[in-house]
Amino acid sequence: MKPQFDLFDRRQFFGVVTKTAALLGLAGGAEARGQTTANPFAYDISRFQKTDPKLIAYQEVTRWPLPHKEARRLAFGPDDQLYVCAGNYINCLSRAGGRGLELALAGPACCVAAARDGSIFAGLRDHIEVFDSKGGQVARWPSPDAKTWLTGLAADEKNVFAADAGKLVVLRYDRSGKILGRIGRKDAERSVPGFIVPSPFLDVIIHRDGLLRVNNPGRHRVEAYTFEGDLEAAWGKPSAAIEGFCGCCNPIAIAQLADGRVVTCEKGLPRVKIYSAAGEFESVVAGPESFPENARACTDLNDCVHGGIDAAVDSEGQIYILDIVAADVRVMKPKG
Amino acid sequence: MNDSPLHRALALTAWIAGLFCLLVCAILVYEHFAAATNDPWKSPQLLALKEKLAAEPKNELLQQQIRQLDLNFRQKFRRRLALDRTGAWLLLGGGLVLALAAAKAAALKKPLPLPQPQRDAGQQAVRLASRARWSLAGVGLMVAGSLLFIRLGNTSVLPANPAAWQKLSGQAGVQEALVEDVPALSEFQTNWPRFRGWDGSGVFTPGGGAPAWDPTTVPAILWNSAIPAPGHSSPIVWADRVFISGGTAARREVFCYNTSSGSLLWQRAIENVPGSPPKIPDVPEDTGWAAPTMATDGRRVYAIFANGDLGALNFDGSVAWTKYLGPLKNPYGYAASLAVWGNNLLIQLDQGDARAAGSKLISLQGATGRLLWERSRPVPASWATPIVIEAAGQTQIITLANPWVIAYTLAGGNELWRAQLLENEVVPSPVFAGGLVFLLSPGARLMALRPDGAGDVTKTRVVWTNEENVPDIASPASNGELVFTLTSAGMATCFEANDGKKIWEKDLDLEVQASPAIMGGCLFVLGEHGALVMLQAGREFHETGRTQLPDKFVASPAFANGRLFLRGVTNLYGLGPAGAKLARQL
Amino acid sequence: MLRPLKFIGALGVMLFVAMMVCAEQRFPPPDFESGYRIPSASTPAARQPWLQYADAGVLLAALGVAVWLIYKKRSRRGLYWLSLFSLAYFGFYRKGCVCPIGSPQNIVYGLFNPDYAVPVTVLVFCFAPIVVALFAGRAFCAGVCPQGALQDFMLVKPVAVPLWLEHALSVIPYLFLGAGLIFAGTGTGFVICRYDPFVPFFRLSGGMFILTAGAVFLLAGMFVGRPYCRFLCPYGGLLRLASLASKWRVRVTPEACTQCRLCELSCPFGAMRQPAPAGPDPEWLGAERKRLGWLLALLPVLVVAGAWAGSKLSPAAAQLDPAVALAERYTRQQTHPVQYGLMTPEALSLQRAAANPAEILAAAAGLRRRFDLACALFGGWIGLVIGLKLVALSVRQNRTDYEPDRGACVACARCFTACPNERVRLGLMPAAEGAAPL
Amino acid sequence: MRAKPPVDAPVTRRQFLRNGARLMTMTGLGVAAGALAPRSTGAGWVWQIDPARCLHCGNCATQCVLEQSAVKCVHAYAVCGYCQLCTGFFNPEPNALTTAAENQLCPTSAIQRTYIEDPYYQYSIDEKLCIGCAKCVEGCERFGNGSLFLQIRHDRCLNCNECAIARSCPGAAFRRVPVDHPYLLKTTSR
Repeated sequence: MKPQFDLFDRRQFFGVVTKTAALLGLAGGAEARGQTTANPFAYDISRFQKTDPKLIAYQEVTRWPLPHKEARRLAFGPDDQLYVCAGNYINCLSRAGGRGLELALAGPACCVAAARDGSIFAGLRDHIEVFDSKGGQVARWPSPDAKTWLTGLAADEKNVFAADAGKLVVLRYDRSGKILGRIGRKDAERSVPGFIVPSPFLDVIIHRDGLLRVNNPGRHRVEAYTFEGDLEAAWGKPSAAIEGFCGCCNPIAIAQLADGRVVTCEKGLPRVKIYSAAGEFESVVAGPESFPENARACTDLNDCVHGGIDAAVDSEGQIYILDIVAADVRVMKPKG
Repeated sequence: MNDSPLHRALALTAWIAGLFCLLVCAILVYEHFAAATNDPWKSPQLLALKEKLAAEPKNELLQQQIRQLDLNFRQKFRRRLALDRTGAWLLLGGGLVLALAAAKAAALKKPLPLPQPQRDAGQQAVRLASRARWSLAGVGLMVAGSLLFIRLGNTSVLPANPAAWQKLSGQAGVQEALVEDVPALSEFQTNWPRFRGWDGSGVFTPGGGAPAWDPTTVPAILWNSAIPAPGHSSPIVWADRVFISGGTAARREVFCYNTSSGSLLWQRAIENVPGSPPKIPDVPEDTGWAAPTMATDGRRVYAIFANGDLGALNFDGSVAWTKYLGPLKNPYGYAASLAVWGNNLLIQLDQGDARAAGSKLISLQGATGRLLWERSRPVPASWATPIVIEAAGQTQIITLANPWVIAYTLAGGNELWRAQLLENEVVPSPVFAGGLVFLLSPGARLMALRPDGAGDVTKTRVVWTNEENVPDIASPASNGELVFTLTSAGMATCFEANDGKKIWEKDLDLEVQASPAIMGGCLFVLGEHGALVMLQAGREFHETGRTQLPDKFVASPAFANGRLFLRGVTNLYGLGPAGAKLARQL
Repeated sequence: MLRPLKFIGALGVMLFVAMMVCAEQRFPPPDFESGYRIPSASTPAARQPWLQYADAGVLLAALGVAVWLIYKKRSRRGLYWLSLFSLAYFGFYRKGCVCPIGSPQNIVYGLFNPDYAVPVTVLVFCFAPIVVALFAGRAFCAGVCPQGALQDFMLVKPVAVPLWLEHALSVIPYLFLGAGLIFAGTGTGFVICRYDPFVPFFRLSGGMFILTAGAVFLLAGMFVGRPYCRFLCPYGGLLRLASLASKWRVRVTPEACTQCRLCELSCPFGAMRQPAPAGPDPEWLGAERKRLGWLLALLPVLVVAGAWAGSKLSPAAAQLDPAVALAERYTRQQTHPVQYGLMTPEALSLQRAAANPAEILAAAAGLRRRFDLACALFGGWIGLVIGLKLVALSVRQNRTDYEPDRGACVACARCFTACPNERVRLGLMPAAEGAAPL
Repeated sequence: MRAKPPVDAPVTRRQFLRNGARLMTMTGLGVAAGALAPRSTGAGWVWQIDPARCLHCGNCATQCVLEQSAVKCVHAYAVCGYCQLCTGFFNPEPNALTTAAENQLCPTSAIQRTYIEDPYYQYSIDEKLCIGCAKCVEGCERFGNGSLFLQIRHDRCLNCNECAIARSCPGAAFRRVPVDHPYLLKTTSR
């Protein structure tokens, strides 16, 4: 027989087989073991998660846990009483975190404001309940709309302003619960662009310059309105960089310092910053590195809707930051 | 022998096919490893360019480059996928040809069998066997060797003995995660943690600090609050809170009220339960979605609904966990209430007909909702609530269904004994008093059973049976000395507990759905149309009081810290001795 | 394989629910003025359930046909086509899943995991071939198993594996089976499916490693008949046992064997056995008896030793379980931190562990306890298998005719036509005096 | 010709043993089947991802036995904010809000961005292109409502007995679900 046609010279054949096998085996083995050293699909914002220490103007004094889960907002009332919405309760805390009055509500407490005279306005999902300083219920204002979704409250002697994230409007009530006006609805001839609120974070404060400040997350801006609803000014730009507002919809909460500067809170990259009244970025109160749980809330557990932070300022200019996920309040005071 | 042209041809084909396969393989393998740089998300160039763009965002040229490159890479990627697919098919074809041709070729050259003269078979067999044994030993050693190698290859840093786990898990520890502290039994007894009280017998014995109750004072309504959602479940009470469940096809909720003021503290919907189908099965109106009574272990409250959603809520109304146990096949809708004992949550999920064998009893860990054990039951759908009793030195779970009364151990859910005593649709729940289990076969007979048997005790453990005015809905109540039953037509009957002799009977002319309850020597009977009748729980009939409430009542009463809680169809009522009103106003 | 993650599961669900409790939190989308209607996500249905019953039906039918072909028709050709059909249907159409080879794992997983209800079809796929084997031998291997068909098809030029080696290697399937079952029982995973070398071919895609293994098996299979079936397939092992007790058996010759020994070489799978002398031969007898005694005594020793050694395996074996592996990684991380890449699975799982170590460790602890038991059983099983095989090898067989070994024979029907009597029966050969006994 | 008689006895004994073994095995199988059959569901199971536990690690793109993973990104439109700047669509620092390659997050540009009305945009997934890498999921959930999430698409999934991705899932997010509701979708509250 002719050797070249003897197709099964076993020795040589097995030689070939084993060689190829070994080769592929090595390759495959490497792949099979392959611990992923790098994730090619990583969503990389690591460079924004560190804050330049030079920019940080505040330091943490203390922090204390909240009496209830599912915190949402906090606000300062007269004589530095801190009011916190958590679960179905509104707790009145001293500046040291000591527990005072507790209001139990029928539903989740979404936002709270306290006027000078001590009366407390509690925002439930779709209506406002008014309590006196002892916690006795005074009134329950009717729900303005089925879609209403109150997420921010502010009150002065005459007015109560309620940020309605569901109807994309800030409601202006008088103290008797009558609706005086609707501020910020999209309106071409008044050149009001309208709020864009993809997730339930619309906040309102009464600035000492007599104008309202409302955050417009979808446009990454803070907007200033008169009580009558004219848009006076707006500032802010989208950017993950420290001077801008990150992600799709920030800031989520605002507060003001004694001198009129504005404190802004962001989620996603949880950070609290200070802007001048005119809107120039000034300094950082706390950067993403100080909110690990919160940052994780937006990755591990599905909904950044549930992440997020809120801030309030006491008479001494200390900033109280509510971390919704860590369920604690951090007290920040200016450095030096 | 010389080579036939056919064989040459076949051999040649085989060779070619073989080479072809190798070639394709080579290409695929190459592509596979080339992919590391050819996929859009892995290419270093693209990443570099993007970095650069971040540096100088206005650079048109860069943008152009990126777009071009990105396009190329994505095209390459698609091409590779296409290639892999075609490659696979080509390989398949090649392999096919190779196998066929080679096999044929080999067949052509197959040597004819030509048997050699056989050597001594016996010798051969023996030699073979010994060789085989040795090589087997070899294999054994190799296996052992490789296992040893593997073992040495992966060392473990986890401790071997369970004790060491404790300090390993930094905080409170693993065991805590498994079993948590539970309130003392006395705490359960002073509250009303489940359907018909802590042991399900419908008896409340004041004590443990709970204010006493003078059986002669007719209770007055201290407060009433609207119930936002319908449901037949009875109230349960823990400390200063009353819980009820309510539900509609749209949403199923739990409501928490304050015991002293009756104000609604919170309400929470049980929804988005993992695995629970969005489409809700229908349930007959007169049962509704929230017929099963809730239960609490003093740490959480538990509620189950007719669609099989089970939820555990913390006392502040936040959700601890939820679980979907459905679909529950039940002609009238699922209605058996939850039972708790320690931190075990017991659920009697009887459903379908006996053949379907969908029925089971499950025990969940209260803290986590983890399934502790599950026992399938040979019974059709039933509506009776299980009770947990301490008897014959064991903690037993007594379950009723047609036809079996079955007792399980609390610990492992192992069956202790069973008795074939029940027929029809089993609604009334059993009670345990004075060492006997009293149970009703609806409309047929009242029985007392000694819960100390094993195996089938149908013949051996039934102490007595009585067939006089047997209820079909309301469960019996017993203080250990006497047993009281109440028919839907309002016929109240009193039996001797130890021999079942009837002592007295009286027609209260009421329609009754709620089960009676005993408190402080007084039997409370709640009529469907709002009559609350108080009978002396004694040897002769004596009506100590009667009052009319402005509502319709299906749910059974609940007692705790000196109050009586009634769930009407529209409102929840807190009643107490009239005197207590004053106490409240202070 | 979710069972080990119970606690973590509970945690996950809790957090999930905690997030969902304000399901209202799910925020209403904007109401559009342009009359835009919000679309809903498409959800392509899974494979129709009734098709599974169809699969089971096809399996049963194929088994029936196989038996008929082996015992009635005695037709190699028929079996060949049947196996090609099975290759096409169970292999390339059903992509090798569901297949009996992996099914014992589902059964065991179902027995130890109350949350997993074993589908009826899986029960059928697991039990039907065994029941058939109990009566008619490995008809499944012959004509229904796609893996077997593939190897059989690739068989080009069989070389005889020496019988002693054949015997030695034939225990491996049982060890593989043992491993598969303990990992299924602990809920870790289905290793038998994971390391099935042919399924990737059916899918025309798969990991490089397993594809390579498959290729090696196929190429080896060109010369060593059905290497996987003989030396690895755990289900084959079960069928081997079952067919030892089978009622009917494959016979080479339709009637009396003429001892012509023409069939001797016809079996490519080393299943053909030659006659062994009837009467034990005196000079060996004593020695054999003594040896058998020793081996019988050795059996329990092996089992106990195996169990002891096996229990030592559990720390390593448990690490195949993701939950335990995570606990290990987490604990290591505490002492020797490793920097994992951004958002790599390792890094993310560690984050998860850090969120609630107690749960992770609790899960791992529970699993480790299960593995201690499982591994002890596995070790004992190894001892038992090897011990029994040793005993079996020391029992003298009495065989008068050339006939396939009950266990090893996959009923491929190749040997039939090698027998002159069969050829006569088929009319391929005149009934010459050649057929008369010598 | 060998003498048959001596052989007969053991054969019959073997026969007897065989019958016994067969009987035992049959009963054994019967018992096992009996134990399992009551609980066994005809319908059976399929694999699915629990979006609540997905960690967006990218394994779904690489670990599936299919060349192109059976896992795809799914969009729960009802949860979506229809943002102009969608962090699931744009990379963290887009240099313009256009669909140009340099701004897109998706490596295979499988997300389509279509204008609805000022200022809302619809984002939809082209499943032919999607590789299930979860990059957009991470983007959406980190900043947005988490309306993008991964699901196993059952028109592609082979429903392996052991899911290769499940094995390597760092979040233990895979589980078997009944074949008659094979998806775990994110929804708005009913």
